[in-house]
Amino acid sequence: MALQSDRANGGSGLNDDIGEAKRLELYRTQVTIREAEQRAYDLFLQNLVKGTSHLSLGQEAVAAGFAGAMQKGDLSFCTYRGHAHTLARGVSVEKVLGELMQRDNGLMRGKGGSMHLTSADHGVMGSYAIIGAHLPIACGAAWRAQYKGQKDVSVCFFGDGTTNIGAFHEALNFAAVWKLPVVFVCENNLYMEYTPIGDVTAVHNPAGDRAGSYGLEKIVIDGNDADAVYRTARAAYDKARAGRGPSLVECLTYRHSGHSRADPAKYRPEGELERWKERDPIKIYRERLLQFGIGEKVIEAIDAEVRNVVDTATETCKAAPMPPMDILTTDVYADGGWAWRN
Amino acid sequence: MALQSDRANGGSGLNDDIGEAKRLELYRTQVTIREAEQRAYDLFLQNLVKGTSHLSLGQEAVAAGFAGAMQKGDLSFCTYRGHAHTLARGVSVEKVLGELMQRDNGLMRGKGGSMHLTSADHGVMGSYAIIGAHLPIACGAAWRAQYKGQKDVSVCFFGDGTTNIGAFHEALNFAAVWKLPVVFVCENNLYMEYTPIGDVTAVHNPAGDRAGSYGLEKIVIDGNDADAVYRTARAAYDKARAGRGPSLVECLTYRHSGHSRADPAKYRPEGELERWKERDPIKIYRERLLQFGIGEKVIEAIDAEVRNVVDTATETCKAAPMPPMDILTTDVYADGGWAWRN
Amino acid sequence: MVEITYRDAVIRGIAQEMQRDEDVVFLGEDVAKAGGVFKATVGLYEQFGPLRVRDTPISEQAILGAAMGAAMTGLKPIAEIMFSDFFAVCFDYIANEFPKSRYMSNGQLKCPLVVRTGNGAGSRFGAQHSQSVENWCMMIPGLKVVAPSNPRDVIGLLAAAVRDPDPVIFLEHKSLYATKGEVPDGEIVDTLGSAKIVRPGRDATILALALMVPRAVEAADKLKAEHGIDCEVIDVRSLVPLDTRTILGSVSKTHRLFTVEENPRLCGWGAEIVSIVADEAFYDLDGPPVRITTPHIPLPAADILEDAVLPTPARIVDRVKTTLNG
Amino acid sequence: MVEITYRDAVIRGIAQEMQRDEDVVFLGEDVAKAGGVFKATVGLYEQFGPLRVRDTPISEQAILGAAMGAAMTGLKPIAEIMFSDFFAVCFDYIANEFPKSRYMSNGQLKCPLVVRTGNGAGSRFGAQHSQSVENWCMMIPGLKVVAPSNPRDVIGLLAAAVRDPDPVIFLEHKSLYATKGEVPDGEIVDTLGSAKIVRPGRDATILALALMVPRAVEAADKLKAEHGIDCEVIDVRSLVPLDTRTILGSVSKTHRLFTVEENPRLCGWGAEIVSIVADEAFYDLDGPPVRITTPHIPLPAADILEDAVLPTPARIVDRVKTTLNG
Ligand SMILES: Cc1ncc(C[n+]2csc(CCOP(=O)(O)OP(=O)(O)O)c2C)c(N)n1
Ligand SMILES: Cc1ncc(C[n+]2csc(CCOP(=O)(O)OP(=O)(O)O)c2C)c(N)n1
Ligand SMILES: [Mg+2]
Ligand SMILES: [Mg+2]
Repeated sequence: MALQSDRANGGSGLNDDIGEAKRLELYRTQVTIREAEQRAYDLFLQNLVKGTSHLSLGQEAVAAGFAGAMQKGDLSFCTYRGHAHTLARGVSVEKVLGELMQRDNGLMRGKGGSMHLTSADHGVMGSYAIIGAHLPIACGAAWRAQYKGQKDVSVCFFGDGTTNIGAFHEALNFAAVWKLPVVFVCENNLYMEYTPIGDVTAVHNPAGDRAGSYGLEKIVIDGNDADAVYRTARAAYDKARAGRGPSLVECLTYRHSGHSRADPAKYRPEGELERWKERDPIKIYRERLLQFGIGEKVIEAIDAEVRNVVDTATETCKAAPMPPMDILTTDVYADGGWAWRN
Repeated sequence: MALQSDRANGGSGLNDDIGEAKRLELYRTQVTIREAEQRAYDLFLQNLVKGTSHLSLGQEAVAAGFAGAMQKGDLSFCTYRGHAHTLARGVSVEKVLGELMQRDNGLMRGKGGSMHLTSADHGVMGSYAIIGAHLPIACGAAWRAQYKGQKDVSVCFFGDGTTNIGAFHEALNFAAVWKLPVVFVCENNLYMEYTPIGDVTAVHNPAGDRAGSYGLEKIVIDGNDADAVYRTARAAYDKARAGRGPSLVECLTYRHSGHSRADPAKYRPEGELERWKERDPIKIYRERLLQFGIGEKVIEAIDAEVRNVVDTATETCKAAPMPPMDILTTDVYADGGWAWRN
Repeated sequence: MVEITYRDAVIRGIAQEMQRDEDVVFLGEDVAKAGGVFKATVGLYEQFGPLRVRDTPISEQAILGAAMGAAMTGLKPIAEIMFSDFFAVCFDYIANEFPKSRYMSNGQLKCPLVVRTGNGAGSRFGAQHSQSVENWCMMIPGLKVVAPSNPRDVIGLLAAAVRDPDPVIFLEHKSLYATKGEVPDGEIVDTLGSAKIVRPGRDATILALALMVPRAVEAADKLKAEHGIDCEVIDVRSLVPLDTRTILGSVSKTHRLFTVEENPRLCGWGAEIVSIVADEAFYDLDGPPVRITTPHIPLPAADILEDAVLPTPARIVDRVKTTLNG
Repeated sequence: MVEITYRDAVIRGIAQEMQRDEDVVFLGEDVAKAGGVFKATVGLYEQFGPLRVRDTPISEQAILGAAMGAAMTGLKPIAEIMFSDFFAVCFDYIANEFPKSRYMSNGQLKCPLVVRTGNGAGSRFGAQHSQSVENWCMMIPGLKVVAPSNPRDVIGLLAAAVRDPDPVIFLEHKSLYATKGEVPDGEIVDTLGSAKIVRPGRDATILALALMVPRAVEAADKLKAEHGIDCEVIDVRSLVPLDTRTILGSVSKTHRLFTVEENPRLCGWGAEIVSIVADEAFYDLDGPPVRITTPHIPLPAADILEDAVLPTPARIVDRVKTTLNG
């Protein structure tokens, strides 16, 4: 799939509008996601991650770039494939793995599970497991910002398959008409669950080719290049903060793993995974760092630190207790309880 | 609102691919709708039409043109604003007025009401009152034709406001991907209920500007010129029957009356109604007939015949009994009854 | 005290809350410039301006989703869904999003919003514009559900709903919009979760909601006058929270229970309350608890047919009388 | 006779009907080439080809709408909605379109289709992928609703559903897919609307559905063995049509009623049946009818929490024992 637009001179950019500190941050975020997701997979194989889980292996650059360009107070709205975006906002690996392992130390103490990671303190306003549902919700958060004159941006992540559901259409039109400070990020990883997106979509770029339906610019970028993602994100946030309305960004990327859990992803044509692995976002970004004169040592130190964080988190989670029974009926209602009668 | 495309040399066409017989039919259909709708309004004022009713005064050319180009066996899917499309398929004025007056001689004996006119025998496969619901349903009927190798086309009518609801998006993508023999007809009458469509829509042509999202051609036509409508319909049906998939047609038109019942339509800017009345489809079509050498006498004879039909139907309906109580619980299930238990 | 319509009570109720709190905003289809299809929001746009009273596209999912996102982040939105039947096109928000996000997030997220809607039959609109959907909402854990029967309750319960920190479904009955009732001057604020004994009695308890309340009262008056049967009529008002205390208290006094429901028969609020009473007050009951409902069919459009399916005072009288007299 | 899984029974049931009737077609997300996310449709694409077994976009409204349009005009579609929770994004078809078009058209339109879906909890998927939504469907007039508890019933009831001329909601329980049971060779066709006494007994009637059936049976065995209480367990199987004859017959014999429901507490099928029994068989009851349900909360994800909320054999035993022993 060729890039159709590379808006901000992203992929190959040698200019240094990003800078070393941000680049190291983007790298660290990607590696953190990679290591944590890989660990989640290992833990799943050990039957320590229960329920389902949807990894973003291979899609790290999207999460890192969009989160990296955010300011404190900006809001993320994620899907079930939300570990990456949650980690990218600075939520600890321990809290995420704890939730996947359904332990009491998890982000939501096991009540939500892997598909619903939420950390309001970090601006992660929930992960939503019904396809499309969070696009209108992100509009609402953006409406609040607009109404109150607050300057935060709401950023909503979803997949290619999501562009075919009704809520996508309603949200995009709504956001455009109300000129809301919301950024819609479509991670086009070529598949819905097991079905190639092209088999079920009337256009080539499921998001990009539909931007015109909402009076928006077509933006399709290399989702495996964190710099390209970061620059695009920055531009979209600037536009939103300036009161110039929403953006719809399609990021071309690929998931290295199956859709969820034990999916062996046999539906993929031979060689596809390998081709995409050559464009592994972390590989690309390592090279970028070297290109910008950041030494191997620095990179390896980050790698080691991250691995250490993930290892420690794993041990903490393994040792963490299961959630206690008394949280079963808490927080159904705002009074803390669940009473539907007197 | 200017025409953006006039695909088939419609509006001003002097060529005679249509012919006298079809032209007289198109005229008769339009006048029948006009007279029947006007009568429905009068009867409403006399409190003889109960519930709600949504007139198509001013929009007759769309109904006449699309129905006029259909073959027997083609299927119509309508909205609550469906009297016009029902009459255009040849359903009797009596059956329609009877249903509006909630009499036993009505199309559905008063069980459905004005918003749900259905005459399966005439190919009117229901009128749907939940915005957008019938677009996917029309896809299903078209799928059946495709699967069975049958040559009928499913034609689905809806308003401008309907283009903003999720089901529109899902149906259009679905129809395009499956290449279904379905024609989507958007009657853009500039308003949803009371709100101008431009206030709530991100693009200028609510349907036309979205065709690209489904890989379809943008088709926006003069909906007040029955010839233009007829020619567009014919082309779309031909395409569908040839297995070349769906079309989305936006017809620019205007309703002379309010949205429903007693709506005085005060939200319309001064002069707008008057300007559109100058482009009254029936006025336009009378001139067209004269232009093609059809005499005043012929026209007046049709007018008189139609008036007579509507008068007679009115009297029959006034004299018709109310529905009997024993139909209350019939036809919930296919066994004719309503038993949910043994 | 002033006599106003149920419709005007909606306007006054919304205005009262918007005046009190700048975070209260209102959105829906044709609600702003046009004042709503039931004219139940006339003047709000003029009074509170285009930033607080907003017309939307025909996009029910966007309406409820936007309300939720705004509620999560600091506003107190009131969203209108024109007809309650349209809950079906945005049911994901009602069933899966509003009521679950607080729980799933272990209390991190909140959802303080109100969904107002025109509910119920009597307008000859047919099967897709006439439904009573209280059970569609009552069955979902995490929602609150109220349905006022008179103008005073409209204002008081609406205020309570707007001030409530949880998602509240507010069911206005279309056939009550034109009815009138007295309301006190000044601010009115009621509490969710309290039923009201609108007519005390000793022989049987009749529970009713919304449009069924005046019908139950009329039936009770007739039952007293013509048959010497003294019924206690309770306006349930709030299905969640449910005032089981008042209901069980009444049954323990009258020993007989009737519910009068407009919704179709299966799995209605009547079934829930009957089950509660049958379980918890079985030995208080002197005879079978009886549900009087609309039959389990789609609603017909014709006036004469529609009038025949909803519970009427005559049907209530008949059913109570026959049941009690054996 | 052969022992197969509930999952394979779904495949065999669909194949049986597709083989019989060319008008039976099947559509859904990831159902064709990939064989379904629960692997409950593996091989159908290969057997019946790309025209009869079709993958769709993520467009639940389009799936159900297309099924309806096809059904109206001559096909007999089976549509899959992957998880029953997603009924909320296409609820208009379930609540307003399928069940009303025949009535509104006074019998002119028909809607012979089946919606299959993965229902129920036990997979640790959390609140939006684990619900039991039988009451979402039972409450809507015009639908039929079935929920098989074992492989044989899967095939037989699916065949009955496909051959039925009305819209049928077919609820497969996700936690049963891997369970096994014996099925006879050859064609299996059951009838809708018949409950099954799976364990006869004299002391109390226990009604259960789907995953709750094996749990109720296990509880009944324990109650007999350990407490000498002899329960009759009925697999309700079909909520609409409802086999009230079998249910009332059992209660008239045992004089006690328990329902075991997976769905949250309010307005469930248990409430409906309890209300029917309380009304029509009040004097047969020797004590309060009791509903054993999941509490009225969203479902938690963690295994340890999820296991604690669904009715278990132990909870059933405990509740029945305490109730009967005073
Ligand atoms: C309304 C709804 N339909 C179907 C599903 C099941 N489902 C979960 S993920 C998924 C695929 C989504 O594809 P895409 O949007 O491309 O996101 P990706 O998983 O590739 O990140 C589907 C169909 C769902 N969760 N919600
Ligand atoms: C889902 C849904 N939302 C809202 C309505 C109420 N409603 C009925 S007609 C209408 C306006 C429709 O506008 P448009 O599609 O332009 O058709 P028109 O009435 O102009 O023919 C609205 C909002 C409805 N029937 N269904
Ligand atoms: Mg994808
Ligand atoms: Mg319109």
